[in-house]
Amino acid sequence: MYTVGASAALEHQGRRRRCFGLNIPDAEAGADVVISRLTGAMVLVACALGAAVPAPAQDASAGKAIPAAAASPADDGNWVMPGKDYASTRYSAQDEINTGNVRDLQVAFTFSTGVERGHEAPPLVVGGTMYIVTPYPNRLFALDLTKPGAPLKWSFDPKPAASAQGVACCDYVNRGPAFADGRLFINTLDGQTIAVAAETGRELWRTQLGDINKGETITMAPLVVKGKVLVGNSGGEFGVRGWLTALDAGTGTIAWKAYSTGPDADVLIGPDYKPFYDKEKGKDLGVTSWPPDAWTIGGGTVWGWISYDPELNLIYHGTANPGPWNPEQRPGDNKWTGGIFARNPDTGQARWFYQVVPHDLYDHDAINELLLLDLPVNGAMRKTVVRPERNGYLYVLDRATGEVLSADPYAAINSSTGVDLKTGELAMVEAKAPKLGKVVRDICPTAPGAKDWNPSAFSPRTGLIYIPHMNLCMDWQSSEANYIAGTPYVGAEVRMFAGPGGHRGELSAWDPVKRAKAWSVKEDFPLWSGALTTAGDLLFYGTMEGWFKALDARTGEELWRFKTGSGIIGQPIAYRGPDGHEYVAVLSGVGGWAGAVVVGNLDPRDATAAKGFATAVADLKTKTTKGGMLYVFALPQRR
Amino acid sequence: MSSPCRSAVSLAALAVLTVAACDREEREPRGAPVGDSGPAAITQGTLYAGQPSPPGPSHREYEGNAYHISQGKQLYVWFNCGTCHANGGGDIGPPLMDDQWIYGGTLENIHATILQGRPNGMPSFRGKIPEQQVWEIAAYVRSLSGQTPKAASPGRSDSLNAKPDEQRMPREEPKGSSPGGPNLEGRQ
Amino acid sequence: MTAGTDTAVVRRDGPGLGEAETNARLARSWATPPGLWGWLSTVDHKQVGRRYVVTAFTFFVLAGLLALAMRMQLAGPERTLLSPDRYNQIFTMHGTTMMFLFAVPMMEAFAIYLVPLMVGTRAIAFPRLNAFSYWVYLAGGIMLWVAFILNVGPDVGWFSYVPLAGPQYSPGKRVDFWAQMVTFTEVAALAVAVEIIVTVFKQRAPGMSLNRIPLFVWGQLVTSFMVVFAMPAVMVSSSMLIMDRLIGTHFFNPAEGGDALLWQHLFWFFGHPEVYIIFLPATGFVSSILPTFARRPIFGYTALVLALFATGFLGFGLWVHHMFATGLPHLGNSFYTAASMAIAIPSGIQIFCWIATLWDGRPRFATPLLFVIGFIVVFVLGGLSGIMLASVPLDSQVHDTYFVVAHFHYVLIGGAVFPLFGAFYYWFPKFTGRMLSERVGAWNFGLFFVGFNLAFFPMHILGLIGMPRRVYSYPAGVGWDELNLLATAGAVILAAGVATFVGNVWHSLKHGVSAGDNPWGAGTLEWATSSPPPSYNFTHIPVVTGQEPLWTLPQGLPAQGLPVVGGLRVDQRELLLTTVVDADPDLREPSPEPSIWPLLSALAVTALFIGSIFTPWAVVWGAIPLAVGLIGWFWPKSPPDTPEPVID
Amino acid sequence: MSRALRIGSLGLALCLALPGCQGVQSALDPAGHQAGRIAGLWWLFLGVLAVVYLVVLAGLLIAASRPRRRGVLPNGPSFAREERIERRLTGGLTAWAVGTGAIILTLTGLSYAVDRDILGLTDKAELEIEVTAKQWWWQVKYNDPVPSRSFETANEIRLPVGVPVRIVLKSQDVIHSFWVPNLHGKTDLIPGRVNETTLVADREGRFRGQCAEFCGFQHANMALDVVAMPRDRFDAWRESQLSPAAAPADDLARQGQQVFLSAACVMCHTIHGTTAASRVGPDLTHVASRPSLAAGTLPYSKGNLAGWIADPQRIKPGNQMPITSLSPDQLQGVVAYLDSLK
Repeated sequence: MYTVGASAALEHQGRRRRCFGLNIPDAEAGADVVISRLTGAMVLVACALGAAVPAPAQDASAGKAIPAAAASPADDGNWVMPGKDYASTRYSAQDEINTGNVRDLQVAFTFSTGVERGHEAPPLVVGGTMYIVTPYPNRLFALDLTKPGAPLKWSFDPKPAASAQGVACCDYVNRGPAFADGRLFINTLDGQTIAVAAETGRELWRTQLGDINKGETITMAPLVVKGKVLVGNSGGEFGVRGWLTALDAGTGTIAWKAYSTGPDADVLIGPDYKPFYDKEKGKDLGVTSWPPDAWTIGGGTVWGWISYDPELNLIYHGTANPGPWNPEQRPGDNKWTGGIFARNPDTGQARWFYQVVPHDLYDHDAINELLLLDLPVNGAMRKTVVRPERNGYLYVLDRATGEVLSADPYAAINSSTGVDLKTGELAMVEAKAPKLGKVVRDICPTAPGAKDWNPSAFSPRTGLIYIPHMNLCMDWQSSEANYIAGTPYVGAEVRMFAGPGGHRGELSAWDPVKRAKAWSVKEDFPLWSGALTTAGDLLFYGTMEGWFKALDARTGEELWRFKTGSGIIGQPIAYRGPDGHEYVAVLSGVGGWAGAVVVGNLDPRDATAAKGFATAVADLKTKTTKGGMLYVFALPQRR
Repeated sequence: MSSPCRSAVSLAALAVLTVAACDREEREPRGAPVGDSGPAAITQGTLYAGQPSPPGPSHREYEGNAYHISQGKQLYVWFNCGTCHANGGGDIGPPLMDDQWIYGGTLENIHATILQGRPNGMPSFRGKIPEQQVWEIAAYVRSLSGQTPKAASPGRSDSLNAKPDEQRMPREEPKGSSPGGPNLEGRQ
Repeated sequence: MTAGTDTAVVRRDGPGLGEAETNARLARSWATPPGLWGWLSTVDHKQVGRRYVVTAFTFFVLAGLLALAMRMQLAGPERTLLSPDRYNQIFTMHGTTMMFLFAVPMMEAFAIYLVPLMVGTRAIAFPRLNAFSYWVYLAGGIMLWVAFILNVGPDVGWFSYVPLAGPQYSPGKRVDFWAQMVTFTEVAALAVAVEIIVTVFKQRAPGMSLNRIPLFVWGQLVTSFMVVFAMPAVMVSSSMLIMDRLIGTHFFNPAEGGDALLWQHLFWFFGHPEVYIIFLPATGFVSSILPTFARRPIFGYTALVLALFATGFLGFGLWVHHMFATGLPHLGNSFYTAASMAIAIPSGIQIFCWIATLWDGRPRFATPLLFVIGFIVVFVLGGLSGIMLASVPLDSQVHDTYFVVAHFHYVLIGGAVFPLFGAFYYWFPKFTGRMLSERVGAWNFGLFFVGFNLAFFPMHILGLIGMPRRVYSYPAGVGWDELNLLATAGAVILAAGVATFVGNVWHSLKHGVSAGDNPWGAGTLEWATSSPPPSYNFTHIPVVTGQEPLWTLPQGLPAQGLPVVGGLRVDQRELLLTTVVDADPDLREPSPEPSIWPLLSALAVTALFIGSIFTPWAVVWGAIPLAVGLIGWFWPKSPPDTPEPVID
Repeated sequence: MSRALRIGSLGLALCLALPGCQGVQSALDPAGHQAGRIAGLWWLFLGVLAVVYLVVLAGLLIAASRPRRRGVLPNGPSFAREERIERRLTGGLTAWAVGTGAIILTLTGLSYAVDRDILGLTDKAELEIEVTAKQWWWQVKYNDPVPSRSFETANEIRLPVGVPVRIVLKSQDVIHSFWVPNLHGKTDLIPGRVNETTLVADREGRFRGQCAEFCGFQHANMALDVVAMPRDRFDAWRESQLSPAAAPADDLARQGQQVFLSAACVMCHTIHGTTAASRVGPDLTHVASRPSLAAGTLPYSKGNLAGWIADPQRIKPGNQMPITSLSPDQLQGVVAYLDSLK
């Protein structure tokens, strides 16, 4: 057991920066010890680096946002989890590629995945190996970065059930693998979690978690926390019951499973549960806030991002929309859907919960990324979790208590008027509430939200959060949904269109301290790719037409762009290669809900195709085609 | 009154011509049983060993009948066809209003696809949907791409206006791949 | 050609022509060509009127047979004579045919035939339009019935409420045929309404000032104005319906901003006045028959005319009482309660005047008068149950039940069909020159009256004890069985009554007693000419000196003793136009010759309307033959080459 | 006059002699406050208007049959209008018009008064029931502030006696009309609109309601049962409805449940406690506790249930329940299972 008591308070330019004490728990296996030690070391390095990094002068007066230190160790050049670190910053400390030289960026190598569906995953890089997981059929490739051209080291084919394609709501995507202790963990579309030896590609174990006949799939990227693989299901559009489960990383046995609906015992709400708001308190709200039995098919899946604060020993995850979409079929608050849980990773017991969208009206899953940042709020530094929410507000919550510290709109909103910080209630606009058998027009944001799953990035250098998001509005008509197991359970017809201004996508740089946009860049198509920011003060993201772009992280000025073979909906990463140089990698392959019109060859004459998304991006068919290709970029001098 | 009768008769004849095919208007809630649609009745490709087999009989009693197609449209919604295929534009499942038929576009092919399911995600509804309703749904699916007579195809629904209604859909001419070798291009 | 004051001089004879020569020349000028061509191209209002009568009566019999079929189905509980599909088509066809193809056209038929005669003119205004209206009406009726026979009959009620009648819940073309039938008949009705208004305003015989216009003509005039204001509402709504169904508009789609209740408002804005459109001409029948058989001028002429106007205005202010159950605001409902109740006052005044006329007269109980007495007995009961329906609470219980069925059959059969049969017996001699049998007439009345009351009175009770309308079947044991059987029995007797009438007509056409000009000793102008009247109606245009011109003649003088005006051409079709208020001679106006173009135009319209059931392009392509038809119709003719007009 | 009287009295006699007025679906046998007020108004209207009618008939009879003083004139009619008679008749007309107006005014006032009285009940509702009309049955939802205490049933409404109940009326297809004559007049259910009515039962009993607006094929067989019961029994019923469906008790029912869940039944129906949760057809969780089947078409019995499942298109042609091809064994099982869902 290591206790790194580096509780040093470092003074720098009149500003306090703290490296918090990090409590590394008992390691259960030898490999864990190594990792723990490594992590501990990284924390130390991070603290040191944090002190060394010159802070921008303009932030001298105000307090500045920093990542939760315990959750964001120093960059070792690897990229071991999709969010880069437990704080989900997607920030790389590599600075070889910077604003000065980025215009010289070139392709270093490519790799075709052989799959033509939406590639939402980031590659992972551990040591000298890059790991890529494809959309269904969820093949896993290991590329040897030490060799020229990064040849295939091994590949692994989990052979998931083909029928699972029929119950994947929004393309057969996969949002990435996870690495820990020499193991890679992937989820397959047909509901399995599989552990593979990172070195050889040998299957270690596989656990069937979801049942496609109930509509359950798994598309999320697992997160490994303290020897447990955290996995949640997808299928909120199929009347599944959402859950998050922890599997033993070594054996694949289920350690705990927390449902998002139902009795407290199933939700793992016990004596530790201390929510901030009264509306989250009460016995068995997961049952009583639903019509009878509706919670058994009530959604609340956990298909998005999980963050982890080692200091508080809490994981944070969201729960998705309640099912069906038609809200009139499920009167009540529909606990515990559409909210954020803080749980103890060891037991799964809930610590707090905040329901972002009680009685969700618009399919606003609350599963987006959760950035763990320490922020000055009203003069005091607070440990917060920051979430650009689907409903168009950027929420800042106290991550210890679940109190909402602020909620500011970052996109066009007309369906709600704001969040009451005293009660945590979101004030909805009655005129925009869906009504059975009536088309409610011009609702902003849409069902996929102002921003969907595609994660933001945070740069401690600029103090800005880079949010790739959308600018769409929709017409919505509720209809009665029929539950037939294995078929969608939706009850809404939606058609979407460009929001105010006519552009459909936007990348906003948000200053969480000033609670305002620093700058933003408009994009023609909705942004469905993740963002990456680096210490070279660069911001990388991709567009659905296939452009991969580098922007000046401070000004938003576009410095470089490259046209990839297909639209980009993946998550770019940056790593330090075995040769010591910095690389930027991204998967190109259009798809997902936004790209369904291309990958499904949908007919956009039907405004409700792809739940309304197809028509909104009908011209995408003329801009890009299907593909599945890894692009890795580097500066030219290396060659 | 012979001349008025004559005029009445000629007018009537005109009307008869205009409303020809009144099979369209029958409302037989039981639905007529349609012959075998098992594996023997359909092909999924356009390649035949030897001489091409003659096509099976056409089932106008379903796809020429406004009531059956309309029932099919209702069932299409009730049985969640529309949640995968949208209003024909496709979503999880492929679009049904275009000119491509992955597993064949005849009424029998569609009937078989609904009953048997298809490997890449189409669930099997065998035993779940009674025979006559499957025919009705299949007939409606054909109306989505204008394969059924215009006068029998549904008009707009009392709901969100997603697309031109079936009776105004231009008839899509299925391409050479139909009745459909498994042309998996872009489809499940 | 302005008629100088000299032409308006009252005189007995034409300058150079004898009576026989005048008649011969007039007959030549106003002749309809012989043969089929003439039959197709005629513009004679009497021929067209007769066709209207025969056609509308045919539809009456057909719709009556449908009613019998329904009563057979409902004779007992849970009978399976008719499938629900067939039953729904039948009750829809019954209502539609009775309202659109029988009642209104029949009233128009009498107007077309009688109004020119009663106002003393040679022809109806716009005679070609008149012929056109008949062809259009005939085509609409045939279209609907052919569709019905081919199992494409509408099945959503004569009111065709959306969304049931909309594209989603009424697949196929059944409702479209209904909607286009509405367009056909309303085009016809509007045309006739315009003709009647112009005829009454501009073609009255000299001296027939407003206060001398026969009450029948007043009734038809008010009705025509009601048609002009009410019919467009239903044409618009049925066109909206067909557009919703064919080209996907959203007038009635609540999801996309339309409204299902919009249909009801539009439909009843037409539908309620429709009742008065049927009823007011019938009051004209009554006001014509009563004085003749009471042998006394009508009592309360002014009150009756004012009652007509009051009814005509109020009739447009009550439509919401058909919609009390739809959940409209209560204050609004209260207004319509008051308006619906208020219309009882003019009706009450009319009833009083009629009874008073009878009271003070010396009645002769011929068949027409029997039917008028039957009318009062039945109609008053229907009117009183109408007062109940005007009350929101009572309506909430009896609305859409058999009580309402009973009510409106009492009002419509009582208020329109009884007077109509009276009118048949009354004017049959004028139409045909032969009398109907009085003895059979008494049987006809007896069977009709007893059968009617037996059929419809029990329905009041059925409604009160819970039986809703438009059901193809009902369960045993709710207590509706016996009354339904009774109603069916009544329906059979009623049908026997109608059959008696048909038999009477059939027999009398061949073997009836010859009638003479004025068999009843009536006082209005139509009796001042021969039976049936000549193509030119009157040899000389009469001059009117009172409400009943024939009764104001010196005693013992035949109708030919009427004062007349001269100065109209006899070698061409020419009319005398008079001023609106005082009917002073004003203008001489040519009247059109027979033409085939109205028929061809009607056929073009028919093609357009039927085509547009199937494709909106029919409106575009159908406009071409229609344009050709209209160009032919209105092709300017050079003035006739007769330098010396021959006048009478 | 005599004929009309005869007809009137015949009608009344019939009404009283037959089970007519005292019916389960009769507006003249009120069992609720509103229906009572309306029936009272009805008898009042009937009385007043009957007198009016009799006066008219009497006038007509006398006018037609009174002895005449004048002889027949040569040319028929008399043209001489006697001023005296004209004046008298005009006076009569004026009196008649004024009288008619007065009666109309009185009746209108009475109607308003009853209308207001009925509406007064709207605010006093203690219970909310949402009724959704579908072709051709009634979906009935008992709402509760606690969502999990709401439940659904079909084609039956149970009410506690003496408690005003708000009925929220919706439609998802065409226009229907909700009518329980023994309790209240009708209110339409219109797609795109939400209507409300209030019911209160003054006495226990089972009443029949029926759709009163033409709604297609099976408008005739779209009825519902309204059962008014004492508060305690109502509460007990409510609790029982809240529980999920009983688990099948014997092998036959177990087999029936399997058939239900794997055959076409599951595509349309809900049975709480199982995976059947479709909303096309009625909720069957407690189907065996209902008084009737197929929207009041058949009284509930095992035999009727079997007959209904075997061939619903014979009993209710055109209704949305299809003919399923269950084997006799399967049918027996399904019937046994459904019959166990009390």
